Amino acid sequence: MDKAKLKAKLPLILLLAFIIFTIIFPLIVKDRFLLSILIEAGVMCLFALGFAAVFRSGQFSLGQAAFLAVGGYAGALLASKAGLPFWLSLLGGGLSSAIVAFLLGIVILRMGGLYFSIATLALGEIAIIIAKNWDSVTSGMTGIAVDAPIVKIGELTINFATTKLPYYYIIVLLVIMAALMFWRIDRSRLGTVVRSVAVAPVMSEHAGIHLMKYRVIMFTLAAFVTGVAGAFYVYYLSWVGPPLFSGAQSTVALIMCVIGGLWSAVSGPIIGAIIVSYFGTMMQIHLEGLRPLVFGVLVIVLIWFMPNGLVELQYRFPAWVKSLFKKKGKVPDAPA
Amino acid sequence: MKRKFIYIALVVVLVLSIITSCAAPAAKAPAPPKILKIGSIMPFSGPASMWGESIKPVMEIYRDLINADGGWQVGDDKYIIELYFADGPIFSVQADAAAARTLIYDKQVSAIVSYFGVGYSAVAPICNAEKVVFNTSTISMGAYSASREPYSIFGFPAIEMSINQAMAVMQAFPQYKTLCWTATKGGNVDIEKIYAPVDEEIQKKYGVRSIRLYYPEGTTNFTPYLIKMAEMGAEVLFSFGTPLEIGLMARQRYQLGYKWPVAANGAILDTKIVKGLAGSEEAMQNICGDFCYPWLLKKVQIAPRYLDMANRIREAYKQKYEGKEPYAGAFGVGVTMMGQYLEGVRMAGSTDPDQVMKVLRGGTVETFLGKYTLSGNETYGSPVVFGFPCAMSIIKGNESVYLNEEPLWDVDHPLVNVTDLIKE
Amino acid sequence: MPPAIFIDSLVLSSMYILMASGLVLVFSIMGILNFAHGQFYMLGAYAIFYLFQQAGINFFISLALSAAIVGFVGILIERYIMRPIGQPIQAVVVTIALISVFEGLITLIAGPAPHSVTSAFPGNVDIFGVSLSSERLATVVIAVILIIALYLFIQRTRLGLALRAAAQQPVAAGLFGIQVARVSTLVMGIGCGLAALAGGIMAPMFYVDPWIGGQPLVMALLAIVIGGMGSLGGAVVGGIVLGMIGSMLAYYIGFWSQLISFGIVIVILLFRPQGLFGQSEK
Amino acid sequence: MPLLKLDHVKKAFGSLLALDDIELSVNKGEVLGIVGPNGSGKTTLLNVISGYYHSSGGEVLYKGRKISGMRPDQIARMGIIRTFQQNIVYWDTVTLENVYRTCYLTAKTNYWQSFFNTPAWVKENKELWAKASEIVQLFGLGDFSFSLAQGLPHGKQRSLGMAMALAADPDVLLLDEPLAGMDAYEMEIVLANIKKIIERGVTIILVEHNIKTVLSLCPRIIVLNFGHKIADGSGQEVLKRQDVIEAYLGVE
Repeated sequence: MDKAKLKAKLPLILLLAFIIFTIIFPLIVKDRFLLSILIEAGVMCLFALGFAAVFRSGQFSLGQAAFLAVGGYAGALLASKAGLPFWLSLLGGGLSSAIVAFLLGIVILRMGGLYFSIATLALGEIAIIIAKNWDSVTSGMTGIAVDAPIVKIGELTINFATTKLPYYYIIVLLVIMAALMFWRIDRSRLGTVVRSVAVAPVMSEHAGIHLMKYRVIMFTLAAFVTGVAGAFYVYYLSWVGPPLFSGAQSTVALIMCVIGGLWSAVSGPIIGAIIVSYFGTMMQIHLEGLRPLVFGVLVIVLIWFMPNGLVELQYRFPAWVKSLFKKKGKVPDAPA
Repeated sequence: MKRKFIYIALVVVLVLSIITSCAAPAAKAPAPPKILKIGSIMPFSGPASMWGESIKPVMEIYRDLINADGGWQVGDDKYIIELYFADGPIFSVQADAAAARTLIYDKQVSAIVSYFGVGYSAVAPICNAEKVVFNTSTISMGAYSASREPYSIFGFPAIEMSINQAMAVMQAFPQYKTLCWTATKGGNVDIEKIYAPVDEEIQKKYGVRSIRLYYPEGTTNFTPYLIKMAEMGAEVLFSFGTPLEIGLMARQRYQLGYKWPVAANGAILDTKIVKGLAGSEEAMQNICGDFCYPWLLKKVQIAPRYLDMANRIREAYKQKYEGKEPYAGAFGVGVTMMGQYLEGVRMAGSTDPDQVMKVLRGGTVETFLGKYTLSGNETYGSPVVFGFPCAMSIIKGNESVYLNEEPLWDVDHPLVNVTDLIKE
Repeated sequence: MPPAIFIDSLVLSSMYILMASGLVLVFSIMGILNFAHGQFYMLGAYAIFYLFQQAGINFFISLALSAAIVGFVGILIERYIMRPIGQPIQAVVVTIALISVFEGLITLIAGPAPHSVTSAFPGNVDIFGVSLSSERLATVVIAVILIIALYLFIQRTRLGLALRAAAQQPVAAGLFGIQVARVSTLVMGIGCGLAALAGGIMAPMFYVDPWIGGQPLVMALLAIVIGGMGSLGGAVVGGIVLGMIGSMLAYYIGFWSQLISFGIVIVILLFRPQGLFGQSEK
Repeated sequence: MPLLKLDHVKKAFGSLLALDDIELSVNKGEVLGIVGPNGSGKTTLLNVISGYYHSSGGEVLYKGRKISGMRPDQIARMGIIRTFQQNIVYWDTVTLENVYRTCYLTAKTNYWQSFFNTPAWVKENKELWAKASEIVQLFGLGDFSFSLAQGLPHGKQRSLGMAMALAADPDVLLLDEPLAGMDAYEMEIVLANIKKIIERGVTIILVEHNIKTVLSLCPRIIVLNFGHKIADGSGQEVLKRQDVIEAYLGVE
């Protein structure tokens, strides 16, 4: 086989290897704490993917956590009040979040740039105030408890309360599905159009692109994914309440996207989300009071050296390795 | 060149941190014969970290003193106690849950005590799934259900206590008849749900009228709310806010020319901070708050071994921290909630969580604060009233004066003159 | 309406205006939203705590010193962190990271416990038979003087002219010999100094802890959106509107005023997507 | 029936009347030059036609249909494409893709086909790229196909702007000062390109400051001054008129 072909296939092979690795990983490493971090990282992956999708349509949303909340509450209500099964509640969470996003989007996406950001910030706060005070639906601060699903497949009964492994596989599946969707969008005509809208709105509009349509599409899609993530997260924690969805999470999503690399639609947010949630939790456990300082400094340092995010490493790392070997050859030459 | 070194350093740091974090659970010390592991989720980062930082050392001293005595007697065995702390900044559910998981999965604790964050409902399922006793405060509300959570107990009756405290304050100031409960709406405590039902009872029993006013979260400027309260006829404020909010409320009330008492809920009232926030000697008059040194009170009966231990803890603390007195609230939440679990283990004669819970549910245990009776009810929380001292301190002049609790529901003893209560 | 409420709304307004004008200045020149603006407020409050409370320096001198120190910190950050990074989104993330850096650093230095600052203007004064806190009155007076001074600086001085030019036409300003990079460094300093002043005058009235910056930032963000991004007048109007809501409306409708202050932003943006005083894009 | 008709179009900014009662009709295949001193409302006129501004009064008719009040993208999809005075390009990508993106306007397959990469889309996509590449070559940008559009020299960016407009297969092309800020060499290329477009039979409205260029390209010229149309006719006719000369001399 020729080298060029192999090289072209390399990313695909690496991706497949990575997916297989994620699938067998919990079977080899039986660390339940790590598993729980990975599950939360998965939720954050979906969240960051949604955030990146909105961002890449040229809008900077500071209230994405509100869609996590809408999805979470919808999922919890569908599960506990309507008694829907797990899968349908996830879907319901995503759909209701998407509907809310669509209705809000056609109104607030008219605002440009920073006005939109701050409007979403305000909406996020309003969502939390509503969640806290709409007792008849959200039960205020008490929140809604969600029973862990019990799935029966033939003879096999999986009780989600006793084992967290199913959650891991479900979130991996969800992340792969969302990643595939956003990857396809990014590579297809829709993605190109959305990028055009983001980088040169006036130009795009005069080239026949209806700005609002594409902004709303991306906002709604992102909200759908975020809503599914919210519903899943609520199932995983088996409870939903207002403190879950603080506005600060939206800025965390931004940090994740930038650390991973904003100019890649899929790999950047996913890498960023995994890195930030893993090290964030590790710092919380090991550093305690020092955590904010170390976290902040690390973020700044990372951005300083890799302003385009960790995805940049795929170009930088091979070049770096090469330069290391080159230098070694050069050193004896230098004195001469 | 320079950049390269920084990259190398960065990669090394990343790799090292991955290794250490993965290796941490694996590298366990060889276990000595009998060990009882207790975990505690406390805020060590974020705005509440001062409470975690001041409670932690007191709990550690208590652990050290028990271990110095050869361990905790359970049946025929003596257990060495190991105490693990995890950071749970009280406003982050995710962080609380992560803290609970690391305590349970990595440290393999058999109980989590003294937790008071907002993530109760996220932590409880983790504990209950792993049969870890979870001792929390009734203030960390959530969707509690006795059937789903057989291993949750509410060892710190913050809510029950606050009703008693409010009544104590009303009786310390008999000239006032209107009590204004105030809190952030949708904050930690839903005062509407919990206290509205007792309004009538309070009115009947003490002739005290209750009114309510809420303010938004994060409020530092209480002026509009205080003026509104005054118009509603408030004479005593009972706040569920943080000490910061109490102090600011007291100060702004004084600036507006109101002299009402401002009372605070909870064991987290550090008088020094409140005094500072109130701004001046006059402004801080009539601030009432919890004070968890019940041995200072005449009325409270504390088991001798606990009184003894309390004094030893205070001694050790003073030695360790240059003569400073340990933070009073640490006896209220930290050490007492740890003690309740230890009492449960002693009484059950085993560390088996089922046995411990059998003893604790509806059982009566001795603590640093006196005798506790935990409810066996399937209802929310644990109305602990018998013997719970609920000491209030009221700032008068330069010193604080203490008065005893006056339980609302069960024991009906008359209020003792405030000045008689301080032991000489 | 009780007169105390009126003074109270002025106090809140002046805090929001000082915060918002700093934020607007930085935004209009550098094109980025400084999310760590609230932390400069916090730094200013701590500076007052150390200078005025601990060292016993005169209140006004320590106010000036705190503005200078925090402004210098802002300049350092602009010069050595933001400018090398360059790209706006990355710079925004840096400001978000700076929030935890400052909070963590101050926690490390001063501890997590809150501190209080003695009032520089204790007691009450009687005006037309109404007893008002002299501390609050003084705060309002200082804030008004500061806002007027800022206005004069921007409208009447050469430097102010350079600022306005750089804000409106960075490229053209560059051609006319205004060093935009230097101006943005300066503006970062002024913006951070303003935040520090706001923190400084509010510190004796409220309290000082490492987390006090969050609320003022959110209010300043709302204020600049209500007023219209990029205009100081807008920041003033936005600050006054929010101050009124935070105090007067709070007096009439209680805690729902918070919902109103978020809601009003959305309502205003729906009818005027560029804020009350913002320039329309078209 | 004229292709494009402006009927008493007014545009006011506050109290300033940028366009006052403009009457204009353009026939299919016509090349119309709009000249006038600075601030006379030339660009405003283009903005009103292309939908960037809503007219304050009167209406714009295209093929007998009222288009004033429509969104720019609707107008663009009807076949009226404009270029910009400033250099606006998609800065995130290369020259070729800039043109390719505008080709989308003519694509027949829908987004779903693109999402699932159906054979129809693959086939059309190839055609679109070929078309883009052809237009890029036409405008002499072939050497820059794969360099970032943002980094192109000024003249090339202007050519790119026109290439992008042409890629949308316009019926009416509105050119807003295509020659502004160019050196003589670049100007020559752009002029050649405009001539190429004219040869394709596209209706063109050219706004230009440089009256010589307009004369060389446009058989018909209108002159604007302070928002009024003061002349309409062939180049020779227009230049003879006293008010036109005054308008020009008065400013320059």
